[in-house]
Amino acid sequence: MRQSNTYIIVFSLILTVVLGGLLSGVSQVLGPAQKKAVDLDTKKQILGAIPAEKAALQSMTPEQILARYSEVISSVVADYNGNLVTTNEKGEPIVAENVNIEKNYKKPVDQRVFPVFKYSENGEEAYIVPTFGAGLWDAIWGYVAIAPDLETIIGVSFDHKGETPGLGARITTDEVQARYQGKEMYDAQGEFVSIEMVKGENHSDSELGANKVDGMAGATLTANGVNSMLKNYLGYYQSYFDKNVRNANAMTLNNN
Amino acid sequence: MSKIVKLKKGFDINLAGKAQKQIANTPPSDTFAIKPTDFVGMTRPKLLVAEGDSVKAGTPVLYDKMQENVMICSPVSGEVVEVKRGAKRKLLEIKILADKEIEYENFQTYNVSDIKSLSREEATAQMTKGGVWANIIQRPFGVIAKEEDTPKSIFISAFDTHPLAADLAFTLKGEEEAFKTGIEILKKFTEGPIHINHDLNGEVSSVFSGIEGVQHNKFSGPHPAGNVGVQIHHIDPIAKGDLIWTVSPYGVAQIGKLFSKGVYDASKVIALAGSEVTEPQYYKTLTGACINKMVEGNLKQDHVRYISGNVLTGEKIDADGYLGFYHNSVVVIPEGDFEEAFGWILPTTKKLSFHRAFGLLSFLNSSKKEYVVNTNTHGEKRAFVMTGAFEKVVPMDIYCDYLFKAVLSEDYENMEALGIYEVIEEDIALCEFIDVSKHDLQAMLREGLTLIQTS
Amino acid sequence: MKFVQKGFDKIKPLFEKGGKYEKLHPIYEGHRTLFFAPKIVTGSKGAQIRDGIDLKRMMMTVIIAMVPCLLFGMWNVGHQYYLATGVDATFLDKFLIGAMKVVPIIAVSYIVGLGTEFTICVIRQHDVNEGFLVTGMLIPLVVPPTIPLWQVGLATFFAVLVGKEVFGGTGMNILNVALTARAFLYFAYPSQISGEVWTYLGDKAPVDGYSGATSLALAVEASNSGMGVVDKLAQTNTALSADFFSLPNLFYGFIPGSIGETSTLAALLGALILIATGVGSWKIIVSVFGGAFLTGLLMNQVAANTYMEMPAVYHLVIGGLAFGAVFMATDPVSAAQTEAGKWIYGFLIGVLTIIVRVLNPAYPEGIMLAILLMNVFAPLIDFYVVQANKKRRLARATV
Amino acid sequence: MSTETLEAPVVKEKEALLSKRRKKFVTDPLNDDNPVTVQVLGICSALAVTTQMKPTLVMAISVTLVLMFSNLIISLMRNAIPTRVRIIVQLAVVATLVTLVNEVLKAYAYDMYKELSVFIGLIITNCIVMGRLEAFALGNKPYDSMLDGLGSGLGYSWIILAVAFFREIWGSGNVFGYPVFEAIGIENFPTNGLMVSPVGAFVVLGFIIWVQRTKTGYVEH
Amino acid sequence: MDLLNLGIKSIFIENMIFAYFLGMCSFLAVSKKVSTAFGLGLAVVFVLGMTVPMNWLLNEFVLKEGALAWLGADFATIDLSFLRFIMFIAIIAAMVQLVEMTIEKYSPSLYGSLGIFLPLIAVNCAILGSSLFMAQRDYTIGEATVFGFGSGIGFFLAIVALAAIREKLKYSNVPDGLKGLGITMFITGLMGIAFMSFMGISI
Repeated sequence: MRQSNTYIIVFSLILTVVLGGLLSGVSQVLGPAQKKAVDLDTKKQILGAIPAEKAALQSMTPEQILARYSEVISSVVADYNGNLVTTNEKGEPIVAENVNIEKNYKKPVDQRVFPVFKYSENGEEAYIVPTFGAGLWDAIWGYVAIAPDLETIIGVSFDHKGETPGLGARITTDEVQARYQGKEMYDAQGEFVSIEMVKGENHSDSELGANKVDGMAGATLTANGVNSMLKNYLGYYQSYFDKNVRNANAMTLNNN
Repeated sequence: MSKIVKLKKGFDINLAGKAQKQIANTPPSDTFAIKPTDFVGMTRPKLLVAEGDSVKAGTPVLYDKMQENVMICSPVSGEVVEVKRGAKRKLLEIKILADKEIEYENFQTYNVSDIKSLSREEATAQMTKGGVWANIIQRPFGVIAKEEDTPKSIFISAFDTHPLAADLAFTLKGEEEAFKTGIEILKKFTEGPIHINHDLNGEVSSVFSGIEGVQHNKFSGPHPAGNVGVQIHHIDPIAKGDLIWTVSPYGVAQIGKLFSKGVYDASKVIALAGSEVTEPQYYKTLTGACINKMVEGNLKQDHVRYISGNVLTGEKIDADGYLGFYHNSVVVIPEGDFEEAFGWILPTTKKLSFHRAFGLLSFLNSSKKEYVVNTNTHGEKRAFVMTGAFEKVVPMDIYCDYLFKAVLSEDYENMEALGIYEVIEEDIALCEFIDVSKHDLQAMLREGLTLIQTS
Repeated sequence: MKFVQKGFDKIKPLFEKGGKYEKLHPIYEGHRTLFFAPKIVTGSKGAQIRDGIDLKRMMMTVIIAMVPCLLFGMWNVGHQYYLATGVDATFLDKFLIGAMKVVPIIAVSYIVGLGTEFTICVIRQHDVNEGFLVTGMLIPLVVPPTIPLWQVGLATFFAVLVGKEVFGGTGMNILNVALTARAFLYFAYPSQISGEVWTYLGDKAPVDGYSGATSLALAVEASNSGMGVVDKLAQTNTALSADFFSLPNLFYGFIPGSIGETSTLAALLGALILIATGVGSWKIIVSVFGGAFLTGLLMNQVAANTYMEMPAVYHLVIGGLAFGAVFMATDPVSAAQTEAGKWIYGFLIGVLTIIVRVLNPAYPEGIMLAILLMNVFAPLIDFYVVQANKKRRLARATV
Repeated sequence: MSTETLEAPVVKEKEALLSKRRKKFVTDPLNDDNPVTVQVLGICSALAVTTQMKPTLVMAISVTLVLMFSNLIISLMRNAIPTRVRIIVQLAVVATLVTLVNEVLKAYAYDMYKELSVFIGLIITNCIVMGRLEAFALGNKPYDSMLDGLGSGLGYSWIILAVAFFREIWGSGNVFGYPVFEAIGIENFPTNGLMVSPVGAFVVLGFIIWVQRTKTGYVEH
Repeated sequence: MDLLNLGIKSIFIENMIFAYFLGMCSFLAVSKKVSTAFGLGLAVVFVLGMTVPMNWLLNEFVLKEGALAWLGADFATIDLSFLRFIMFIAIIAAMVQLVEMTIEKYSPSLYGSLGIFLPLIAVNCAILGSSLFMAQRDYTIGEATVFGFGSGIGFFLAIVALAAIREKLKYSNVPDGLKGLGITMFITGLMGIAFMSFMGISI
């Protein structure tokens, strides 16, 4: 009886229905919580680019973080030419927080979209932009907070998939990220040069100047990856800054 | 038909104390012994005599319960004076005090034409009863052949390349007829050829040259070119299921004499050699003879080792020990049981070595230089390190390292696949000699052979 | 010598069965056999005489072959030190400062290694093996002079324990033990051994324009910036000496690098000793060089980056290729053990070395990883070589 | 997979909830019959996540839960499952449970969800789970099966937690992310990169097996 | 070029065994002899090469968020990715069954050598793992195929090399507590070190 084909088919059907139902039920129930979790994760990363905020994040509950985010961040999305976009090619609205930088990275540069997160808190302002690139082994990414002068770096937060622990992986440490604070991405002549991490460690400040940061011993190749990531992405955002910030008249940040 | 095989691999060990080609004039030994341990694979010897029995030359003394027809016979006539047993009552020696004149058991005699018409069964019966069957060794395994088997060919090596080996042509002088008769008898046992293998660079002795109806092959190269196992490998290799018989030239002659003279004639010419012998030369004696008469007063010093057989495959015996059944030489070399200060590093040209590692300068000596080598192992036993050196001293297409490892891990399938059927102890004796990690490889191989044989 | 012998005899009962230090017998035996070849004689059946060789002597041969590299390395550490600090110095000065730096590394390697080995021998009650004699010397030669001593110790401990003893000791290991130590350092503490500054400077600052980078690190750097490797080498350290990284200098080894592996010449001297004594397989040495050179030529044809365009002959003299080929690849335990296998094994080491060098910007030193990788595959190569032998035997049977 | 068939003895009177026999279900796998070190099961998913203790703990809890409940469910259905599609049914049940775990993590512990990535999914093919279902749940009562699952889960958990402990402390100088070396005053503890790489996992597990088997005297032939 | 890169990466750098510990159970259990390891390895290459693209299709057209858009605009918002595990494992089990039946029918000799391993493979973590990685990394169909075969070949190389090493070690004095699993762990670790040479190679 237990081995008959009919029994097996009926049994399988019942099992499929029960398990499938169970799973879709659960997925329905948990759906909102999951969306919130993804949202929170992105927002934490964005806020983390501001050193002061990063310190505060540690002791905040998810709700506080989300509240804080909507309080201090407003976001827009620009295209490669610096024009603001609100819908994708299918006509659906684009939300800056939902832009997947990694997927965008796979497209040709001029078809990517570039989210900008504007931070303002008690008169302090910053533009936070996402960056993405290839490290030594695998992807690296991060957020860079730029002061309203559009030159000075307020802070960065980097992350990586598979850099060498103790070497390239040091880009996630506060100590290395702090090196970027206050550096400038324009040289004395006013040319865009991005910020370069040099080879070798323990250079003096005078040696480094405003456009360079101290390197990580033994991790020159990861540093090279970071350098080209910054150069690329900070470069991409120049047209946005030109069109929308430097020409202040075009400022139309839609409050989120 | 005949083949010429030139071998490169191998190593000639040139020892001091080669036997002069003269036969000593020494009174014959008083006592003789049959040692069941001489016969490889004889696990359950059954004794046919007791202490006090008198025997004739050719009287059966024992047989193996696994092979009941094959008799091991007394080499002399006399009285059984002692049956020596070891641990677990293992039969070690049956000592016989010899009469002045040897009395022989009588067996049927045949003339040349009789032998032609002799059937295989009759021949077998006479040989097994007459104590000469044990001369026929079967490959694989190197054990006494079974009467009912038919080998695909029979091999006889007419030269011996072992260090200090007796010159076969010299020891067999005058046995031409007996040898010829022996070959005629052997022809009855195989459909295939009988191979007689000569030294390419030596003169072919009259003992072997006149033999017809057999295949004469020539071999050149360092030891073990004279080993019959090596010769088989190059002429008629053994695969699983194959059987080949090998007989020593002496054995062939002994078989011949059993038929032509009707007696079990155990007399043989042996070499007494080695660096510690004052006058190394040949002796006319009998199988199983006590060596005391030969070595007495003939040594340079007395802290020595007496070896029945040769230095590579032989057996340690006492000063009053007995010559082994298959052996035709006794070698005396110094014992090496002393510590040598920094012996593992000091440069020397005196230590014979196949290797040329630091300080082992023997390769600088002329190849004619004769060495005095003692029994020291020159190092302790170590884990098996594969150096690839074995491949250089075994002129066969066999990966000895792997074979030994297969034996160690009792891996039957691999032992078979790696060619364990093609070798016995003597073929890999050089490996044991040159082994850096000082393992007893011959014993190891025998364990493997026994495993396969009994599985 | 008699009195040493007596001394040993006197304390012998302590270490024998029932003695106070019975458990420490391997240590006693290990020392006694260092002074005296033991008085063991052959057994009663089988070969009654044995070859004059033993494992100690074989290991010693390898150590002696390493002496040119060691001495040159000591001198070169000093040489680089004085070059970098811009001070003139005599031969002896250079040698002394090198010795001061190198001898402690050797000492740590031997003390830790032998300590580990002895401890395990006591625990497992087996004889002390001489395998570490060679390993203990190899480890110092493949690390940079700037290595912290505790790292040498830890790496040695790891290599002896995990690389060798867990397999049952000398002769059983699968990876070359010294390279295991080096790889351990490489992956565990990469910042000290990544090849950027490998010159011992003491507390002095280098002179202007001095780069302590190794030739390999420079090659990678040149390749990354699209500059010709030879040009890059020619421009580096010209302030100190016009032909600092010239081909002859690379060959002689007057360059920064691991202590023992800068000089191709010294390694070749070692190769001569190893080949003459038959302790090292000439097949492996030749095929490593051959594989590397041919791959270098092939890369010249591909020429996708400037490293690939570097003349193939440079590959043979930069980095540790020669040292690795001569002393590491030939380790009989971890190499291929069949003669046919040795050709394949060596050749692939050469090929992989160059591939890792020119294609893998992360690891400038290809030879170490190439040898380790081929160590892993050596048993497989042997397996198929032996398999072919078995097939030949089988084919014969069916004829 | 071992083929033990622990047919429940015919016990009529009610057995204590944690009788001696039942206790053994839980304690045996901890040491003498550890699924990882003795039975050589479940190593796949055991090692990948063990660079740090936090994700390892999550993994351990997940595996234990999946083990318990899959054992329970299969045991409940053991008389209804057609033998021919037994494996598929088991896989389906396990996959469902694992999906549940995955969804819950995604909703409430997103960091962990990201960190564990595909390895939660791979619990499905963890041989311990299938092994226990085949060897135990198919032939035993639900409550016993659940205890058996708990025991195997705990046995698995302590091993991977031990591996993670050593890898995290030597590889990052932390325990559960807490910098212990800094806390006791050792600044700049030189972290060992090999411990963070997969090699570290193999070596550490090798040592744990060595110690554990030496203690229990278990020898594999 | 990208595909070649991915192939090399999946064989050597992101080796299923040495980088992700996947397929360890069969890796440890079926590596005592080279001949059997060879058989299992081949079977894994085969099954991985089939199932990863299959699962790709399933993921692309059924499971992914918005994957059902081809059914009509109404379906475009459906996200069935919570069914990923169960569907993937079902496909794998079915494929293994199918492969087994096909081989049995058309090549009995191949079946003789691979047959016994196929049932083992359904629960081999490397198979499911590859499919999950494929989904997570958003590979294209070409990448998925290369990745599937590459991972299989990586597993194959690893298990055959391990088997050869274990055959070599058959005679060795391994401490009791380490025999079998323990020593294999160490070997695998050391092999992992050797495989690290490829980390970072890009063509």
